[in-house]
Amino acid sequence: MTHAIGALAIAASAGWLAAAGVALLGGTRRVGLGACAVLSGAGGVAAVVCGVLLAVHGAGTTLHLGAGPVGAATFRIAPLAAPFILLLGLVAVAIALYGPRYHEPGRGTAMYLAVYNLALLASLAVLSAGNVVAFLVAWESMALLCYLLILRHHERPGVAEGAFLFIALSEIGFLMIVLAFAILATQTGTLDLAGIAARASRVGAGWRSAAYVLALCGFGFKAGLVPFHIWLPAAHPVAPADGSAFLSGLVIKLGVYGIALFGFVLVPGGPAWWGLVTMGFGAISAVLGILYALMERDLKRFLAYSSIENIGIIVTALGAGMTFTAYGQRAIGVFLLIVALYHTVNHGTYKTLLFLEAGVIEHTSGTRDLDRLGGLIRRLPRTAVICLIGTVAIAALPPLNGFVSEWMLFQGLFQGFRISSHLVGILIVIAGALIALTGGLAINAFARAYGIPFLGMPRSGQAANAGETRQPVAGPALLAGACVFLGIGAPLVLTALDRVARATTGLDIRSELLVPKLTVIPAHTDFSGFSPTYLALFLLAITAVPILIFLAGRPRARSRRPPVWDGGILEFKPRMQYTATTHANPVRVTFEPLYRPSVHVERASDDPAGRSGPVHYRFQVTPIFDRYLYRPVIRLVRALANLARPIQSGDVNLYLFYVFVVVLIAYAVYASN
Amino acid sequence: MAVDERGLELDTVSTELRRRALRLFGRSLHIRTVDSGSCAVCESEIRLLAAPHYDLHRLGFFFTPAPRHADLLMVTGPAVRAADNLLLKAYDATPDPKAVIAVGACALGGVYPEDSLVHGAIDRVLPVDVFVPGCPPSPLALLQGLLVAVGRLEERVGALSLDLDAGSAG
Amino acid sequence: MSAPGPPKALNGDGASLLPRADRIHTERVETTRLASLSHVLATEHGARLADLFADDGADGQIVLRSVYALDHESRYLVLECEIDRDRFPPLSDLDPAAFVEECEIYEQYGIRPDGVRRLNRVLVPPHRADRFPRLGRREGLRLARDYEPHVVTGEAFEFPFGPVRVTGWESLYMGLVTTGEEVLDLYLFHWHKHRGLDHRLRGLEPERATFFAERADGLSSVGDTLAFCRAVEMATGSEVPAPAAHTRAVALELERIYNHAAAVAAMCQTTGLSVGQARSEIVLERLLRCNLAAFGHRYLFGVVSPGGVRREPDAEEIRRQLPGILDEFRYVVDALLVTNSHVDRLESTGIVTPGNAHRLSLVGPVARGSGQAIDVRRDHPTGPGDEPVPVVQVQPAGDALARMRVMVAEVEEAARLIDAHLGEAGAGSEPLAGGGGAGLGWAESPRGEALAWVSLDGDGRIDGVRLRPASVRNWRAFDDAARAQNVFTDIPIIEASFWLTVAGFAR
Amino acid sequence: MAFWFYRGVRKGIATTRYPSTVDPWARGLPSAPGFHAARLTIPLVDRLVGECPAGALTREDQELVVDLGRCTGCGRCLELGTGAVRSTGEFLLATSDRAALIKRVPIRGDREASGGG
Repeated sequence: MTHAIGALAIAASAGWLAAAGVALLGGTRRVGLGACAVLSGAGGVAAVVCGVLLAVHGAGTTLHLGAGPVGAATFRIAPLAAPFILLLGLVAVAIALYGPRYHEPGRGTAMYLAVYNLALLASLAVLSAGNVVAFLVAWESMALLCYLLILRHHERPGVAEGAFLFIALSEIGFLMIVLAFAILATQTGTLDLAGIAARASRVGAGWRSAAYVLALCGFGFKAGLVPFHIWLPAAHPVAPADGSAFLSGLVIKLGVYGIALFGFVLVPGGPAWWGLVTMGFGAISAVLGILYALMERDLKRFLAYSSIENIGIIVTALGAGMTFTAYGQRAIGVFLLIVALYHTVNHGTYKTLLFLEAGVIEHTSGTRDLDRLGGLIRRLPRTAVICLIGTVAIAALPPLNGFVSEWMLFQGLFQGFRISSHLVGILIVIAGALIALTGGLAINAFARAYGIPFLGMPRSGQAANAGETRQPVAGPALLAGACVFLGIGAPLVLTALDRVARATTGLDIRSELLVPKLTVIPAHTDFSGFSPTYLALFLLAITAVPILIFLAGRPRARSRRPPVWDGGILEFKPRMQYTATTHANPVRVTFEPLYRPSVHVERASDDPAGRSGPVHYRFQVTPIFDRYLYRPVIRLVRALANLARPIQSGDVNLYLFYVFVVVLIAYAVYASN
Repeated sequence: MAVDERGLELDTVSTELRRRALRLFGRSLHIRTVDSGSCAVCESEIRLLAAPHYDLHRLGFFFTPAPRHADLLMVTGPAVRAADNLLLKAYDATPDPKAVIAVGACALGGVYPEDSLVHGAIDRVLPVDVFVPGCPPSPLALLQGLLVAVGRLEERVGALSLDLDAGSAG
Repeated sequence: MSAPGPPKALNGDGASLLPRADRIHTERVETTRLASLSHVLATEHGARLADLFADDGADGQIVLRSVYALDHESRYLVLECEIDRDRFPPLSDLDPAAFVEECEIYEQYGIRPDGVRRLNRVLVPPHRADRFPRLGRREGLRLARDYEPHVVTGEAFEFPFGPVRVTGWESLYMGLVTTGEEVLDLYLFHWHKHRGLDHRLRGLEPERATFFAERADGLSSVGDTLAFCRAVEMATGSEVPAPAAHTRAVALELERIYNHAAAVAAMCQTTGLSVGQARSEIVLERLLRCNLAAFGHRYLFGVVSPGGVRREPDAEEIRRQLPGILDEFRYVVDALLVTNSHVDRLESTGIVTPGNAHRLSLVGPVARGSGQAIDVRRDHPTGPGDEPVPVVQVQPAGDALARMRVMVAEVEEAARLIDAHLGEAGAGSEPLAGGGGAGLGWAESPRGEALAWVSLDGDGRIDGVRLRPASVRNWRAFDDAARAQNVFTDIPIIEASFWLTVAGFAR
Repeated sequence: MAFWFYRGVRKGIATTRYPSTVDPWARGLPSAPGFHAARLTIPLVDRLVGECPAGALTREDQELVVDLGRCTGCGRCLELGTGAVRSTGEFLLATSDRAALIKRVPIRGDREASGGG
């Protein structure tokens, strides 16, 4: 079995490598795109199977590859990576199905697809890295390749800025990750991850904490935790649709993987405050993510903020799990780890779906601005159905996957009372309350994000002329199917995740997770429980009742369908519909101190004569992290750089003089010893 | 038979049928008012129907804001052509069976002759079931119109003779 | 204003051009001087632009008339200006109060103010513009698409309300431009109710025309008809017998009382105080019955006629019924003013600032609720000379509550006036002196100053007429009031507190 | 709110008893005009027709045709035709039959005058 897992991983890598090559050679022709997609998809299938086997088998495998300058690169596929590898494969397959119809053949596309397939490979390398060097090299390659992905349309406005923000924050994060690994490597004296994990308990508490906090922040940059999140809304909209899908569906999950790796594998059993800090980051990210999402008019920026929210939910689960573990509630701790992994897969599935469909909407109607869309349900019916599934899933409505994982998260958090410390218990319940607020706002946000573009009348000519012939369907449809399976098939998924958790933490909670087989319970038999499968059946049944009644009792007399009553106006104008902003207006008013909105109104009637005419209303949220956190830092760096400017004259003789002085000082210091 | 601008035939044949159906509404009939260019006085009298002195609820009539929920349209004004749209839309939006009451002398052709601004009478635009004359019709006359519309009161005008000498001369 | 005599601008040598007794002065001015004159009038003489309208004779010569009220001198000043081109000097640049009238002139005569500003659609419906009869007698009038478009951009939307609205309220389209709660702007379309009365009255004899003038705005029928009849009387130089003048005053005050009671009832309806609404509607109904008993019509139609009155009041009935009704009204109002749920909704709702009220030349309770002491009964008396002068009720706040307080105080004042007039009121009508001429008439209708301008041809038939009910003036402040930091649900309250009619605006 | 209730109760019932009985105040309402056929002459009718601003009166040969739907109850015909025209007091004129509102009154004044003479 382990050999099969290794072979599949190698097959996936080979597939993606080959796909990159084919893309480079044949990406200028449609056939080349197809071939590349087939190879990439095959690699994805291999990765999916690899992930499933890994989870089911519950044990990893190790590969040694040649010797590098700092030692051999070891690759070890551990069970913790199983959900991530599965997700990687799923995203790869969906994008492979989607890509050929989305991209036009050409040099840019050829380069892009090559980079993308290499990025898949690099991601797999991150997930299967066995030692520090392999991990760091893979991580940095992944980051650089993603940077290139974002730069696909570098000539367009905003792309360079978005990509720069991505790479800049990624590098800061990378620095922290390097430091975290450096601390562990020096303190344990090994570069092998398994070795670090084995000896971590002997490392001093201070070093361990430093390493964990650095890792949390470093991976937080990639995952998009608030306040490290600002690259997401900048980079996502400018990348191609499948690139954004890959970024949100998978790349940010690598940050989650990193946090889980440190928190549960490399330095497990940390003190409670690690968990509380992690949970705090998560809960705040979740609330702020969805609050900013609600104010967003750009569909892809909206989805990016929603990703921040979901990462927040996942990290809350991880942090709460660590806290429970620290207080001896290991079963709930493991349960919450399972929840985090489950939600990771779920979010990867539906967010990829939504980003891919956002690409379809942008292609067919030429805009991502919600206030220029509308009525797409008539023009893009297939997209509408698939998007509806994704939206219901991400809004955490039963019976789809988002509901199951969020329900489980709440069940975990609400058991805060089992912790001996009242303060910590209350903190956990507060996190639960914040996540509940997030859930409520998310329903609002996704009702808006689905309702505004799909329902009503088109708000622009482009939206009115949209059509979906020759638009990709299979990729998003596959993901929609996955959403349904992950929801209704929750018991199966949980069984697999339980094996992953058992292999990672050494505790099997299957008997406190599934009774009897189809009912999910939250690690304690006396708390609560529900069965996603029966719920789905029940929902289907109660939906069938009104349909049957309607069919049976259909009126025999001819009925008349007059137009909607509009008060007798001459014509109904698209501008008489709720806009995206007005839909979120109650939230905006409630959270005004947070948004600090700047409002700009121009209207003909400001002329004091009883005149009426055009009205223009613009509303902007103050980006508080950008303005009050990053700008001051940037200003400070600039000021320091300015201070250093006098010594940078550009004169070669002066620089030689500097060298001379430094050498002199070095000698002096050496001599004094 | 009135024909509207879209060529839709507004059938007057089934008027009797509709009246019989309205009778079935018995003591729960919902009214929507439409103003097609009145001088605001008919509106004032209609508003007073709901006031304590007349209290049309005791007779089972109710005002409703949406024609979708209405059984009966009370139309005032001389059917200004600029208001065709709202008149026809309101009529269209009212579910069958329905009735139209033309309220006031304007609505019956009394004040404004037909010209390029007004139709001059409601029955040139919509099939009217009950006519309530008066400028304005007093709330009592309006109540009578409503009761006549649902067949709960016999109309009196048929038997009325304006020839004051008729009795003695005959 | 202390200085009597004509404005200096009109009269270079400073000599008195018109005797103090003249209540109207008409002056022909050159097009080029119009703008500077109106500037001087507004700034130096405190003149209020009461109306602006055009008229064209059979020869097609368009004459622009601007009517200024010199309230402190008890005079109206009519500036007549012959327009030779398709353009005329834009008065609204100096005096915003002229804007709606400029739009009307453009719609009816095809001439527009100079400048690049676009105009608003007032009475010509967009979907029937080509088949629409206009006042202008010029053939082949075609309007350019010179209207300001009503487009909403950015993140707001237009919430369509109407034209078919609340039961028993007139057809009026309100486009509420909103972000969900606050009202950013308000589009009002009145044209659903335009019956072309100015158009219809042409060629009629004044007596017959009165029948239509009564129906321009049925709820201020007496005020509007009185203004019209006075214009006719001035045009023909007729005098009204003193008893008839007193009767007119009685009818006018009765109309004011029932309208203000109706406004109070409407305010209760819009603040959701059903009990208060029912109680004030009882008062309203009793007032209407009192009207019926006094004059034979619930809304006082057919009382005023050119040259006098057609009916005399039943003084007995008024004295018998009115005090009791007013007692009940006071009782209701006292209760209303201590009902917090009512007062709180009215307070600081729909504020019209004194500055705006002045700038837009508002009239009636709306102006008086914003600190403008304007009342043509006091400022431009017309009666036989011995009539009691009303005390003008003013409130400074400019909100809906201020308007309600003004109305309530005016009911008391009206009752006092009725009492004073009733003793001398009687029937009587002088036949109109024949012949042509032009005249301006005014009256303080319940909604404020109603104006009418009439020109009669040689046979005594109407050649040109301009009816300007008070609603025409005051609607223009409505969107301002609605916009001032109000939310959606305040709009009906503001509408009730303005208590205007669409019929009066669209006529 | 309680004092509103108390005040309302104290005032008693204001509601009309219509349709059981017609309120006495309503007798003063403008109502349909009635005509003494015997006192109508063609010149008088023509003057009445000319005077009616609502166009409710027309003459068809020897008959005065009154359209009660158009009548606004303004009372001009009552003033003009003193003796021949007076109010009928009937104001409850609602009908489902538009034609029922059109009344014909024979003009008998001339005939009787000529017959008598």
